[in-house]
Parts: sequence; structure tokens; C-alpha cells
Amino acid sequence: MSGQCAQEAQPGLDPRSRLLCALGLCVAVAVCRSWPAALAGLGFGAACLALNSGRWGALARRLALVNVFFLGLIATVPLAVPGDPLLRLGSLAFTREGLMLALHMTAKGNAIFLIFWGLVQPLSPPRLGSALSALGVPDKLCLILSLTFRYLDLMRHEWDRLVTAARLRGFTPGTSRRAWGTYGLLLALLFMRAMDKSAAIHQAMICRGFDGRFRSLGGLRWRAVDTALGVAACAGIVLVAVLERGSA
Amino acid sequence: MTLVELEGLTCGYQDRVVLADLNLRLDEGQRLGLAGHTGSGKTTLLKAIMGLVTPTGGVVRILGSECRQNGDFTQARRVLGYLFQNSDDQLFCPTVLEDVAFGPLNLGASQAEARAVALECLSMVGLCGFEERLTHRLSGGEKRLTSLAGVLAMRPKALLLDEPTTGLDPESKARVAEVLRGLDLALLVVSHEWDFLTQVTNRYFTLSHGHLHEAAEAPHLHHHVHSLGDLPHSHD
Amino acid sequence: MTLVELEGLTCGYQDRVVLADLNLRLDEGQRLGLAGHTGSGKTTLLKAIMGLVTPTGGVVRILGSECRQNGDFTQARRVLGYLFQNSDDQLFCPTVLEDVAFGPLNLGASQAEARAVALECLSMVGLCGFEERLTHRLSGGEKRLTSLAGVLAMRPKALLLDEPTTGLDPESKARVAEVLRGLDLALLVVSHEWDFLTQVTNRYFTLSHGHLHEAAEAPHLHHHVHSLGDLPHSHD
Amino acid sequence: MHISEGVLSAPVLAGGAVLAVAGIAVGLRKLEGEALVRTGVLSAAFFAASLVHLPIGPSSIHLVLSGLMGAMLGFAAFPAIFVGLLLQALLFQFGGLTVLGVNAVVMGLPAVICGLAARPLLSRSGPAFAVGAFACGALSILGSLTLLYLALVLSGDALSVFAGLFFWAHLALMGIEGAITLVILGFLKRMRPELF
Repeated sequence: MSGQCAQEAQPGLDPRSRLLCALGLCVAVAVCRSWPAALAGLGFGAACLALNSGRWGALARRLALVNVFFLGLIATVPLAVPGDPLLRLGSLAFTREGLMLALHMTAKGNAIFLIFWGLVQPLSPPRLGSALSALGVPDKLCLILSLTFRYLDLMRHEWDRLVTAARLRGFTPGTSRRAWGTYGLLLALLFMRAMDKSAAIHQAMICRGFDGRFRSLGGLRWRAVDTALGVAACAGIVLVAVLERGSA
Repeated sequence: MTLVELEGLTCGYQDRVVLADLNLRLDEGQRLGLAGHTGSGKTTLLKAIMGLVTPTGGVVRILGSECRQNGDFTQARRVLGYLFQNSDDQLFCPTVLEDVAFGPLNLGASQAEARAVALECLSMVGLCGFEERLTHRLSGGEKRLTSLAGVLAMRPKALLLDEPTTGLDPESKARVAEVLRGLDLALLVVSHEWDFLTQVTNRYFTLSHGHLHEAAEAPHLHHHVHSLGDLPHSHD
Repeated sequence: MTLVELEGLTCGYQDRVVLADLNLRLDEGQRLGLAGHTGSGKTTLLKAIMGLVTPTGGVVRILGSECRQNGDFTQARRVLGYLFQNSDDQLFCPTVLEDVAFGPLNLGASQAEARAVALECLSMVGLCGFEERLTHRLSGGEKRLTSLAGVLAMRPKALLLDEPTTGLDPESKARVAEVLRGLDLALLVVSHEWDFLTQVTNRYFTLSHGHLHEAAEAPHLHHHVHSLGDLPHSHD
Repeated sequence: MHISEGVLSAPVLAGGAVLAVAGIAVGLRKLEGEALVRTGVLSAAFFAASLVHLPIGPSSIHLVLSGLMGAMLGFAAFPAIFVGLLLQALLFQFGGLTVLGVNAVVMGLPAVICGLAARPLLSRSGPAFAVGAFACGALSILGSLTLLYLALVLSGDALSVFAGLFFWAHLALMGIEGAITLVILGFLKRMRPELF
């Protein structure tokens, strides 16, 4: 039929280094209070983008979505913070201090998003799962993650099939009581089928020696680049700490 | 060596008897084909052998020792590889390599050993290069072959296959048949596709009304005369 | 009256062409059978007629008017009843009666009207007395007949049936065939079971490599000589 | 329903993370064999359901269904919700790593409490069942909104206006979630009476 399959090493960074560095940098930026630290965070974010290949269109769309939330903050936080009024809305004052605070939160939020996009977003869920498993996350949680990802697509197709079948029998989506009743029915069926499926899957797992423990295949390789990324991330965290102290 | 022996096996749900006083023996290297209509109890027979349904009577012996409770079957399940009818039930890991390595890891292999066995089994079914593919994105034929690799990775002495051709196009069927013919294992293949059974097995049984019948030596074969095969067509 | 007309229909996924420049007409009262292997595009053809897949080229006309967008098909779907290959996809209400009444209620019938129509359709398929049964506890054959009743309750002018015999035992197949023969509707039946097609349709087509071929007048028939039918067996 | 990164204070983030770890530990403790597998597959189904747009007037909403998860999974709803949030962060970049703990507590804690509290009512029939099912869906939303409000306000007075607006703007969700939870549980009970 064919020759022996060769073992191919995964190219690029180890998912563990991506995850740990992202976690360290995100936490550092999330808890900082000073502007220099937040701006440094934005710098890290921009640098991390080099570790995600392309997909600029998707990045722009996601970034826009993230900032819709921050527009809400920019509109409301200045009303809650006392200080120098920029604008008066009746008895409410829209303050400069509040605006600066909201903008600071926005900078932090965007910095964390960019770090996540650069370091973690390129990981496929299975790679994330193997990294979590290698980092000591409990087997059972890794198994739930793995099954959720594996069967997500199947469940989405199941839902599409259910809706299609209903449409062919005259179902029209809408806000009517009947339409929502039908949605409830279809969702109930989705969950029922998921339960039936899980029984079959469990049988299949038992037949392959499953004893309740999930064992990871491992196979992750920590290389020099991973160490380099770790060192860079540590330097970044130290920089944030120094900047925080400097402006305190 | 006798791998599986059923003696007076009886199975049923509620009032309905599915298998009635059934006897069957699968010896090392034997290739048995089991035909029967949908609903005739073929799947129940395989599940009873694997200890997934509890028989109402009779004895299941695997490698000579009687299996009664769930614990007795744990050993049996190492000897028998069971291929489910629906590949999606059997491919429960996100990637192909992880899925094939699942069995060996559970049987106590180290990560490196499991990886090596998985790669070997993937090459046996001709799926080199599929290691990192996501299982939910595979085609029907690829799913079937991957789940076959996953079963082979447990190093079973016999394979129990439940309708291995359902939902496959002719090319995939041919590939599955080719892989099965190349294996040096005992087989018990359940299928309603007679042509497929004649390709991979050499003794045939039918199951109807809960009873097994051994088939004649030379069963009727349906030959395909030209490319449209058994389909109606005109010649213009 | 022409119910369905396909002109130069072409369908494909990514690079793969499934249906290539295909023409077909279904007139009132006609009973067309369509055979072909798994993966030959039979289901795609039916789905294109129902507007469930978007063709890459060609025209679908239902009752003489061209259907392009989803909205155009809404009307078409009232004229055509589509029976899914897998009954479980089609049965979604807890009880048989609710399920059959689901369509009429969606089309604006009152509770009493829907109930009357549902009872009538259940009697047409021979399932009187099944009204309060839970759909998921039905046998394969009963499920198929219930989903057929659900489709009939929409009062279609034609039925499109996708492999209506999959997973059915011989008795259920015979029953489905009998019910279909008794209907005064146009039929387009897709099946790989040649024997079944000859029982319920009277013009035959095959689909292979994306093209339709009309079959010869007198296609090859497979006769069952005795009760074990096409299954291998011994005489003892 | 989750908070973005960069908003909450360090103590709130840390508190959320600690509570989430505890919740996951409790949820996983008794989860074995088939129940474990069922949690994973149902978690996929709930994730798929949360991606569905349901029309409401001229716009559409996503369902949360956390109360239903609590009713169907009990303590296991907590890890299931955590996994859902983690995948959501990875696949759609909603939420993120630092707020994962807080978000898991915001959604998971009310889900588990309401689900477990509703179970005695769900095993009955008639009005008791209806009240239990509706309350399970509605109150878990109320609980989540309250926890979310607390997380924001505890992070600083600056967020009080935003927190208040967010709370009131989403309160109508209680009715919707309560009603759909009632419908879904009603059908599940009819189709699989052995579940409850």
C-alpha cells in the first residue's frame, strides 16, 4: 500500500511557551495602573503580532469588535469619576480624569488582545489541549476540552439539519410564539441527540481501553526559540514592573 | 486457538428476542462473513461479544475464558478490535494521530511507543501524512480507514467489523477491502453487502430470526458486466 | 403540468463537479426512479431541487417559475415533499401525531384542522393507533412511515424520496413500497436498491459521473428464489 | 455574557481565578466514565447552541442556556462552562486569558446553584415543574448579571455607571432564558422522562 509513515516534528514554537508567555504578559498588563506600562503593553502586542502569520483582515474585524465594548466604557466611565469637567450633561459631569481612565483601560484591553492574537490565536485547539495537558491541567478537564472541540462541528451540522428539516415542513423563523416553541423543540432534540451520541462514544472508548483516565500523546518539543521567547516575555514583565514603580 | 466462542447465546430487549440460542466459533486466522437484513441482530451479536450488551442467556468465551461481567471483558477487549458502524462515534480525538494512539496509550504504552505504533498503523491503512489532520474534517472513507488504524493499533488478534462499507463510495469500499485482505488477523465481518463479504471473508453465515445459518460452499456471486454495474442503463 | 424542470444543472463543491449539465423533467403523475452509487450525487440532485444546495450553474424551475434565491423556494417547498434519507432527521416532535401535524400547523392550519389532516395521513400509511406513541421509540419502518405521513400532511403534488429503504428490514420495505404505490402523486425516488425502484416507479435513470442516463425499457430484475433471498445459506 | 480584558482590578481577577479553580475541582471530582464523556459532548452541543442567532423583532440574540446546563449537568456544568469559554476565547477571541476565571464564575456559579436547586421541582410535573424550569433559566441569568455587576463595581467606582447600565440592559434576558429553558426542559421531560 505505502511505505512507513515518518514522524514529522511540528514546526514553530512550542504551544507551552506561547501559552505561558501570553499568560505572563497578559496578567502583567492587566494589573498595571500607569500609562507607561500600558503603552509598553501595546508595544508588546505589536511585537507579538510577528508570531501570527498574516490574517490581517480577521485581525481588523476582531479589533473593531473588541473596541465596541470600550466605546461603551469611554461613554460611561467619565460620568462616574469625579474631577475636571469637560462637558456637562445636566447634573452629570463628563470628566477629563474619567476619560483618561477609560482610555487607559482601552489601551490595556487592546494590548492584551494583541498579545493573545499574536501568541495564542495561532494555536489550534488540539495544540492548546496538549499544551495544557503537558502543563499539568487535570486529565478530565483536557478530555472535556478535547471532546467539546471534536464534536462542536458535528453538533453545528446537527443543528443545521434540524433547522433545514423544520423549514421543509413549513417552519418560518421569526419572533412568533410558535417559532420560539419550535426553536425550543429543536434545541431539546439537539441536547437529546448529544446525550445519545455520548453513550455510543463512551462504548467506543471502552473498546479501546478507556478506563476513565485521559492520556496525552505528548510530543511537544521545547527548543531554543522557546527559551528565547520566554526570556523576552520575562524581560517584558520586568519592564512593566519597573515602569509601574517609576510612575507610582 | 479459539478466540471467540459463543454457546447458546440469547439476547433480547423487553419482549423481543434478537438472538436465540446462538453458537459461533472464531478461530485464529479465520475470516467469517455474517450477512443479514437490517434489524436482524447483527450489531447486537457483535456488541454481546464485546460485552457492550448483556445477554439474557448463554455463554461468551474469549480466549477460552468465560466473560460474564464488565471486568471480564476488559481483557477480551484487548484481543478483539471492534469497528463501529458510525465512524464519528469511534473517532473521538481531535487529530488523527491522537486518535490512533488512544488505544496503545490506554494499554500502557509510553508516549513514544504509542506514537510509533500509531504511525505504523496509519501507514498500514495508507494514510501517511494525515497525522495532524482534524478528524472532523476527514471524508467518509478517510474516517473509516482512520478508525480502522485506531483499532489495529491495539494489536488485536481478531477484528469485529460492523457494516464497514456503510456510506462509502465504491473507491473507498475497494480501499477498505484491500486493507482488510492484507491483514493477518481473524475477521468477523458483518455486512449486508454481499459483494464486499466475498472479497474479505471466506466462510459465510446468515442471521435471520435470531438464528445463524452457515452458507453453502459456493455462494451466488453477482458479477458486474460493465461500468454502470448493477444500475439500469441504456446503450446509445 | 410540469412540476419540476432542471435545465443544464451543474453542482459542485470546491473543485469537485457532482452534477454536470443535467436535464430532468418531472410531470404530474410521473414516477421516476433514480439509481446510482453512494457519492454519485443523487442526494445533491434532490437538495438542489429543494433549494438546499446552491447550483453553480443552470436553472431549477418549479411549477414553471425559475427558483434562484431562498425566497423563491419557499413556495416550491409546499409543492414538493422531501423525505430525508435518515428518518431521525425528519422526526422531531415527541409524539407521532404532533410530528405529522407539525407541517400543517406551520402552514397556518388550526389545531383541529391539523389534527384531522394528521389522522388522515396516518391512516394513509397504515399507522392508525400510533398517534400517542413516542417517535424515538418507533422501529425503523415505523419511523419511515411516520415521516412519510408528515410529508404527505403538507399536501404536496410530488414526493422526492432519498433512499427510502435504507436501514429497513424486508417487511418494512414492502410496506413502504405498498404505501407509495397507493399514492396519486408524482414521485422522484432515489435508491441504490434496484428491486425497490421497479416496484414503485416506471421510468428509470442512472446517475454516474454527474450525468443522467435513461435506462432501458426492461431493466434486469433480480428475483428472489426463496426466503433467505440474496443472502448466502445452506440447505440442510 | 462576559467581560473584556483590561477592565477589572487585580484583586477581582485573582479572586475569580481562585474561585474558578475551586469550582472546576468540585465539578471534576465525581465525574467519571460515561458522565465524563457526556459532559464533553453536551458541552459541544451547548457551545453549538450558543452560536445560533435567534430572531427577536428586527434583530437577533444568542442564548446563554447556563441554567439549563446546570439542570442537565449539575456540578459538571462548571468545568463545561469553563471549557466553552476557553474555546470561545481561542476560536472567536471573546473574553481572554486573564478574565477567564471571573467569567467562568460569573456564568458557572449561578448555573450550578440554580440547576441543583431546581432539580427537586423538575422531577415533579405540572405547575411545580414549570415554575422550577422557568426559575432555573431566569435566576441563573439574574445571578450572572449580579456577579458581573459586583465584579465591575469591586474593581472601582469608575465602572459603576457602566455596570448599572449593563445590568439593566440585560435584565430582559431573564424572561427569554426562563421561557426557552422551560420549553426545552418540557420537551426533554416528555421525550426522555427517565432523565428527571
